Amino acid sequence: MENLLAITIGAIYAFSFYLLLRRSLVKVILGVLLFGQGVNLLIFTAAGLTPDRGAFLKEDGSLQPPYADPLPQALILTAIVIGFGVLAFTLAMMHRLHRETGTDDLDELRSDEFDDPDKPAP
Amino acid sequence: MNLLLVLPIFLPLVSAAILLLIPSAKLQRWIHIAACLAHFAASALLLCEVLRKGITASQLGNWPAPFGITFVADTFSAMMVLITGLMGFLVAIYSLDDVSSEHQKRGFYSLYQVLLMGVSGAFLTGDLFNLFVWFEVMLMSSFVLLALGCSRHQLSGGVKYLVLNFLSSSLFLTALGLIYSVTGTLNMADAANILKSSPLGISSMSAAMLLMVSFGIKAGLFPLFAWLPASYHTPPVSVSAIFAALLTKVGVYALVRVFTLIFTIQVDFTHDILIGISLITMLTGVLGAAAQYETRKILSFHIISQIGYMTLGLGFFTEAALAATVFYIIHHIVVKTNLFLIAGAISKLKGTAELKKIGGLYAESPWLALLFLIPAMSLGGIPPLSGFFAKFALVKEGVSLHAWLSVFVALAVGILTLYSMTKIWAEAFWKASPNENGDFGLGDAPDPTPTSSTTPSLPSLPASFWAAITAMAAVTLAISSWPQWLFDLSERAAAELSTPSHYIQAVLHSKQ
Amino acid sequence: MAASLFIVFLASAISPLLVYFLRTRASYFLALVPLSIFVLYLHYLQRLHDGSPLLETIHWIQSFGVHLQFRLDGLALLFLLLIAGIGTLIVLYAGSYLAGHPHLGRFYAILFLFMGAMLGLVASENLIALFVFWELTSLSSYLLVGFDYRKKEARAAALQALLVTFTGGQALLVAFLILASLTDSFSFTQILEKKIQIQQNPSYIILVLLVLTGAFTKSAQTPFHFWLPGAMAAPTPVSAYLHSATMVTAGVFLLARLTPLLGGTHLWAWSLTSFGLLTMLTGSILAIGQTDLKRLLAYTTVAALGTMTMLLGLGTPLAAKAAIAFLLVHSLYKGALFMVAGAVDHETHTRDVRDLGGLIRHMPITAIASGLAALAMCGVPPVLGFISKELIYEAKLEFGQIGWFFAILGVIANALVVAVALIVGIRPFLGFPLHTPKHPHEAPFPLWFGPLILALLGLLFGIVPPLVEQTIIKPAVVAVVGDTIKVKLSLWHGFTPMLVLSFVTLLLGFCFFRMREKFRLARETLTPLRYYGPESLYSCIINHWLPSIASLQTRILQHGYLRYYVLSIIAAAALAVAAGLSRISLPGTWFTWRSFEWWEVLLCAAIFLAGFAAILTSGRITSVVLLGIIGYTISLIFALYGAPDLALTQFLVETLTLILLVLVLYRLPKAKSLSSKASRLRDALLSLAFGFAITLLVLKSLYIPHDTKLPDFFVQNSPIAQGRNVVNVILVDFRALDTLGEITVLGISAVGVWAVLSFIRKKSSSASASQKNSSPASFEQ
Amino acid sequence: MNSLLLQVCARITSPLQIILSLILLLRGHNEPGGGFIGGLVAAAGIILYGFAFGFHRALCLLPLPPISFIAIGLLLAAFSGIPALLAGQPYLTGLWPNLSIPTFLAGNLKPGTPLFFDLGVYFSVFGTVLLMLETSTKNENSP
Repeated sequence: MENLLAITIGAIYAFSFYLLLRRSLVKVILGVLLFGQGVNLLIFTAAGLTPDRGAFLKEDGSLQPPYADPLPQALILTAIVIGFGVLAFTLAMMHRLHRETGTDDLDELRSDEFDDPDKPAP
Repeated sequence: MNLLLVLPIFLPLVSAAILLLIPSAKLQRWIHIAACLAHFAASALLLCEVLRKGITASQLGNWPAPFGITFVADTFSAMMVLITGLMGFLVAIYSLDDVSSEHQKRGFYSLYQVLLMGVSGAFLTGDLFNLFVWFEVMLMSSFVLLALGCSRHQLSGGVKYLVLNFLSSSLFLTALGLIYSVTGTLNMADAANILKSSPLGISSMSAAMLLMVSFGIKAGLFPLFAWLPASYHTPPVSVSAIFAALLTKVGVYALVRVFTLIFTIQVDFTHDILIGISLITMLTGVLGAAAQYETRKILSFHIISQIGYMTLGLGFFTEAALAATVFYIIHHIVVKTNLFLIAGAISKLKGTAELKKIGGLYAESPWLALLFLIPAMSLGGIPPLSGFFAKFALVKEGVSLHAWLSVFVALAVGILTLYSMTKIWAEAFWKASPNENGDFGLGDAPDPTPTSSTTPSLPSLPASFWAAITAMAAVTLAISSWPQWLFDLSERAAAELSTPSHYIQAVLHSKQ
Repeated sequence: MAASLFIVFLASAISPLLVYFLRTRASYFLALVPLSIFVLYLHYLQRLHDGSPLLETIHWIQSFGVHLQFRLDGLALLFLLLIAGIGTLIVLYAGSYLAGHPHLGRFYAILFLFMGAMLGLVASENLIALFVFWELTSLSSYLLVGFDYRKKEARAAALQALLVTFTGGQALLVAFLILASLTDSFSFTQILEKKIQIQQNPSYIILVLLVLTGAFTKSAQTPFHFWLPGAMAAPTPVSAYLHSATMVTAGVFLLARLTPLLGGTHLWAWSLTSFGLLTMLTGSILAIGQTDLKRLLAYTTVAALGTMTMLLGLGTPLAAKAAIAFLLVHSLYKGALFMVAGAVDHETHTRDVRDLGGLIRHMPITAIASGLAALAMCGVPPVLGFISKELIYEAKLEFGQIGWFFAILGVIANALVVAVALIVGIRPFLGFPLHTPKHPHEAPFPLWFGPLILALLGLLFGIVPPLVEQTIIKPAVVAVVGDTIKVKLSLWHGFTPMLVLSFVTLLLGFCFFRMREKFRLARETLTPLRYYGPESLYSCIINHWLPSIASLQTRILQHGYLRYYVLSIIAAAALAVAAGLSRISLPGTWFTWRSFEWWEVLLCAAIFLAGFAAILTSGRITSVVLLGIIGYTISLIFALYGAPDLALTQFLVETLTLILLVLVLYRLPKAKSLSSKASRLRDALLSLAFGFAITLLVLKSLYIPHDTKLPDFFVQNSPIAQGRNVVNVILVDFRALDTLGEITVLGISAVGVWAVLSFIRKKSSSASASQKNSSPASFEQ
Repeated sequence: MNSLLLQVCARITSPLQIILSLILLLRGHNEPGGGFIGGLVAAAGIILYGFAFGFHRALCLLPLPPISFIAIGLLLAAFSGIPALLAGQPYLTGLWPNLSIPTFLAGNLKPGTPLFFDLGVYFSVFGTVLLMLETSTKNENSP
């Protein structure tokens, strides 16, 4: 499974990068979302998989190995929550941007940074 | 000690929460200032403590390293926290009259506090994942601070800022996952211990490179800096000033920490790459500034260029070069923040900081002119101001390492930096205001009618502006006049950085 | 030394106040500062005669051995006396010249800053201290040249002077650092002890080149001579002080100072003599065609600086003596003539020599001063200028044939200078009075006092050379040459070749003077040649190359397209990973076979298909749903591999995310296909490349089993933390700080969402101003 | 949205969800659950009520505006580490007073400082979700 997941993770990275490279802000945001999930899955996989056995102690406080490494889980939990916060804010910002400018085409926004809107992209 | 180490994050967090609860704008302002002052005082005490007792660590939750999270202050991080506190306090004063009441209503002060919290946390933590969390705390509040105001430019700059910084964070997490998978630890000192003594070090080289890219984005290295000039000129001045002071420096700090502590097994590879990138960063930054005519844009590009100097010292990777880097960071933070504040004062006086539309400030506001000259000439590296010593220390090390190309680039960039500073000076201060009738020279001969009488329509600057700008100029002058004390600190910091065993010892074997 | 520096800098700080309260009268008080310093060093001169140089050290930067070390030897004292002495006269002069000027206070502030820097420079024993003062002179020169800041030319000239001298300064800094790295010290005396080591080191050549760059830019040697005439945009007192008597001689000072260390080699000798001669000729030839009083003088200054450099290059004791004597003479007469030019300008409001004549009737005292100074410049006996010129010829003729060649070149250049002296110093006062924009009167006392004193001193020293020969010139020459030599000056040496040369010079000079109109015409016809000169190179760099490179680079790097920023970052990351992977030389450690179940394939396939569909579809809601599928699948994977908390969280957050996404995307228009096929292909390839690299990295990391000490510790210690759900215990206890940060991020993001969506924008001026700031039209190029 | 079925549903399930969330919070130390999940579930309860009766009315049920929940949650979490400091131990050290409170659904409860920390998480997550949804839906209505 790890090998399969490794390939899957690579694919998620590739998909999300492809989305991040689009002109439409919506696609970029979807790329952000997907990227975050790819990273989570990477941490989960890279730390090693242990089927079915969560790190829950028995009532007497003992636990026999093998059990799933709880640390990456905690890290991913934190990362998921943080990613959600970032995504929510990004959406809000996009909403506001759309309200102010009426577009989600990032190329139309570049003039805010550089003159020469007519110049073709390099 | 336990207390002092957490105060720099605890105080801003609590004040941020309280500020969210309090509706009264006036009370908010006072709490804001008081909280920043307290943060500054706490960070000053922390530095004193570190200077007295050496590297100190606190095992949060009382779980020994590497299992829990360790907060650790060595001289470098304590210095960084102190400068954060100082800049936080001074920019907070400036912000009182700078941001609109709508900003204040929408949580500006809370966000500002959280920014300070995130930055301080990033400096103090000894845990890689915790570093990521502090990065996010800092970034989240900076996202909001940047977008607050919601003008088209802020938002479109903000989108770029956000997406690129998100990329940085995700690459960081990717690297983190790989590092955990290889070493089974997140504690930096522990990771250093594991990696230095095994082939694992080499096999985690990709992770190291990913970290370099991730921190490089945050620090604003070539070719990853695009988010910075795209966004820094858009928010209110106090926001871009505190950004300029802290954000990129957190990236530099992280680079320094990771590449002096953890990844030092293939210095000829990683650090040589750093040198190359630093040189290009210096050049591209300064050339970017040469193309700009808006004060804050010029200054933004200069941040990038100066970051190159800092990472160059890291790339040299000798004790003296690291000391130069530390000195450079501190000097740069003070000077660059001040320049941003002055740019704000110029906009306040003239309605814009667009160099082609303004002028005449030399006659109208001589004090501002003087206060501008101090940081500007310091940035340009004119002795005996602080920037000269920073560059001097670095170039001296470059000469003794026979890194001629680096020396050449560093000095050439210095010349171009000075050129940019004189551009601002000549355009904003010397040149006559475009609304006056062009060049009517005073002539070589004495002019019977003094023409410098201030026009009555000129708005005056609030006292808070003067206070912040003057205080920062005073700090610059203090560093310039007595550079030795800062060099002492920097050398101490560099000594600790270049012999990580003390740091590792302090983290892994401290009692608490 | 430090005390006098302190006083000067203090004067700089308080002069605006003094001027504010006392107006022009402040100049009398301020003049006391350099005067007292002058007297002080006259006293030191006596002490120097009795004993060794005075040393003084103020510790500054222990880390680098950079201290304010001062060492007053003969060379330093000569310069100190010139700076303080002429400075006194200039301060007086400026008070009258700029009377009523609104910025007189600032003028004095900068002037004293300069004076202090200059005093510190010549007295510094520590090379870095010297450099600090060196750069300070550049900075104050910048501010002074740009004193008429409203004039565009003044600003450009100021920038030019600054950039040229600052660039040279950087070279000098490197030279000093190389010296320090060879000798481990910045102290000149200590470095001097290791002279042989330095001269034998391979970096000696670089060292010399760097030092020469520094000195030549400061002293306006060809090809850096162009900034000096431009600097004439400064008020005349500044020109008289900085650009003739003091700052420009700092380069010569440096060469003199370093001659004992670096001199004595062919490289040193040849580069100094050849550049000196070249500069001498360039300066004098360019001078003769000018019509502006100050520019005429400026170019002869260039010529004089070239002469000094050349003499230092010759390197004999005699040449050093000639150089020092000439330096003294030049400072006296050039200062005087500049002040005269200013006085004339002040009284007539013109500086064009073609408009001036017969001024002796109106300005007799000025005329006397001017005439005497001009005689010194010509080298007519019995003025000191004559003696120095004889010395120069004598020094050259020591070298036989090549010496004669130098001497002939010198005669030509000197003759040109003589002609200029006549044009500037004599001609405007003789002949018929011409109409000038202002009817001239005798200048006020401070305007003629300075030049008169300087001119008279030149005369006095010429008649009674012993006044200076043992007291001032000899100690200075000793400092340059390094051992004691005999210094004897006299007016009459008998009939010698030198006398003949002097006579020829004067004669030729007079001829040139008569031909001055032809020179002016020639200059006008030759003006186009300027386009091939160094000045146009400078302006090309500053005005064309730099801006176009900068804007080209900005267009490439800071183009404003987010996706290309992302592209460059991904490319950098891919490169970084590849570079990292390339370091791993262990073969066969990439892949271990692991079994998998059919449902695992299904899960991965679901992610694949959904992802692939998501990037292909143009429907927003469709792609959101597809991403939702991926999220839920991942949640399932978490659940299957022992992470129920994670699965639950992922599930809830995914749901919440989908709700938010739909809420926001609901109203946006359907996505168009915006990118071209080629760019999509490129993006796809790059994404694939990076995805592949990530897969490799994961496989690689899976190959290495890691230490499980952390999870083991957590499991064992959870009972102490009173919990059985280890993940939760990690979150709230073992790593509670992470969670604290996490909820801060979350809370702040909510505040952000609220703030951004409900922020009410004012349509006030400030908002529109900020819009205007960043409007497209406001960008440069 | 205003279907009667939904309203009845909401009236019944919203309080249940709040209770469920508390159970998740309290048992989180031993079983899957915890402050974050609890907070989300509690917020979901309010959201459900909001879909049925309008967000404004739903928020009126709460004693405080959402932003205050965030602030209080942060304060709770931040201050839960302080007792340890007072006891001379590092920040955020878990302190477990020797008593145990029996609860009906979540087993015996030990009120240590990590519990207060988790409660802080719970509150801030709760406030966060509500604030986000409140703001986004408000904008739905007012163009």
